[in-house]
Amino acid sequence: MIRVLYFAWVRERIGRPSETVETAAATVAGLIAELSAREDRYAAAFADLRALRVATDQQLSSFDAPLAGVREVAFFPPMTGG
Amino acid sequence: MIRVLYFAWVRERIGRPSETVETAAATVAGLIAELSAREDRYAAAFADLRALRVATDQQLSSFDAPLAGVREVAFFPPMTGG
Amino acid sequence: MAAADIRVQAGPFDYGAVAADFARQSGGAGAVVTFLGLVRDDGGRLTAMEIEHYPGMTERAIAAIADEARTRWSLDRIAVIHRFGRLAPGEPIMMVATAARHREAAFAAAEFLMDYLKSRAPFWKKELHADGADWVAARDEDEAALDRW
Amino acid sequence: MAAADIRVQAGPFDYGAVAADFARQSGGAGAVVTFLGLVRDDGGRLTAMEIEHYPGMTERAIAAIADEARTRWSLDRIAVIHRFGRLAPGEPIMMVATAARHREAAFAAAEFLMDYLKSRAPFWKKELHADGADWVAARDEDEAALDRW
Repeated sequence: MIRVLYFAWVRERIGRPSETVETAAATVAGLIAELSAREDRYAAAFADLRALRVATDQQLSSFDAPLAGVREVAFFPPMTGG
Repeated sequence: MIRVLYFAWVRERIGRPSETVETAAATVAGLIAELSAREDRYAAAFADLRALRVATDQQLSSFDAPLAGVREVAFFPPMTGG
Repeated sequence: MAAADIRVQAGPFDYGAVAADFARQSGGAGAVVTFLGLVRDDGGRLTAMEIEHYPGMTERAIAAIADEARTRWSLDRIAVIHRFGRLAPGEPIMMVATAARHREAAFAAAEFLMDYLKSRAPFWKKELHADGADWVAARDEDEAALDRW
Repeated sequence: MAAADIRVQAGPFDYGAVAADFARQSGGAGAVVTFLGLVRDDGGRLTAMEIEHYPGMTERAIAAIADEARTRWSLDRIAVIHRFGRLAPGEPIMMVATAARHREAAFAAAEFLMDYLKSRAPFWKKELHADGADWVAARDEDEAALDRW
């Protein structure tokens, strides 16, 4: 059970801000593959990983990061604060 | 007839903020030589030119600058504004 | 190490009052630098700006950036305010303030904070126009700016 | 080229109010940077600071520095305030403010103004202590800082 959050155009493309996902994926990339296989809107959101960033448990992370022990994963475009 | 101004410790060492000087000196260095010959307090103020800066007509200048046409010369230590 | 004053809020802030308070509380510091980011009006084309953020991570990310600044420079104070939600053209988006003994540290820390807030704090800007809305794209220069630190 | 607002004055100035006015009048600019210089109290050793300047040349020198900044960066506004006379510990000495479309220009111009004001505007600081007074010596770093521009 992992809580997955989406921000900015990732949220808009997937159509929801967050969801709880039952997954056996070992890494973030594995989770992305599972989600992308689910519905076209996920596949569209995750089509170009260079345009995406990921945080695991609220820390910037990478697509090959392990999911063991992770409770929250967030996907979003490069940040544009300031 | 040149107006000569002194600032900061140069002013304190010479003992006046300004004076009008009758000089035939061709350059700032010539004026310094004339003033230094006048009294010890001038010689003391001008002893180390590396510690001094000069402005001619309110523009930063140099000791070899010509005095022709100059109406105002100012001597002071390196600036410490800001 | 002085605490950083970090605020993430939807409401406006009074830049002049915050800057004045910050300077007043920086007694002993010789140098105060502030940066204020405003919504540009883009020649009247912009209707509003919407800023989304990641509650929880935002505060942690800003605190981590401020901590890093305080290990790099000797600072008397740091303040960061960043808004989210809908903002009108001309409104303040965010500010940082730094206080240090000398100007070099105050300037460097303020620029460091800005560079990292731009690219490492989870905020996303969307520009609303009469004819639609666009997510602001990250600038390559902003990512490149991190390399200098 | 926007005019620079330059003030050389003996009296105090209200940093927060000046900063707020500056930001308000910088409509369209996305970035405002301010620098505030304060009299450090040096752990209570300092009684007062006396700032001498060269009336006439001071204004010309600051205007020339501001002009140079505006040729180097695309700026919406510049303001410089510098006091002279006797100042108490903690009092504001001077401030600069810059407004530009992007933060890089606003920061660079503010640092440029500070570097040049430090070493090229005719001000001299004297520190008054209980046991005497000393003219502040120019720092080698301040002269060296000009080389980066």
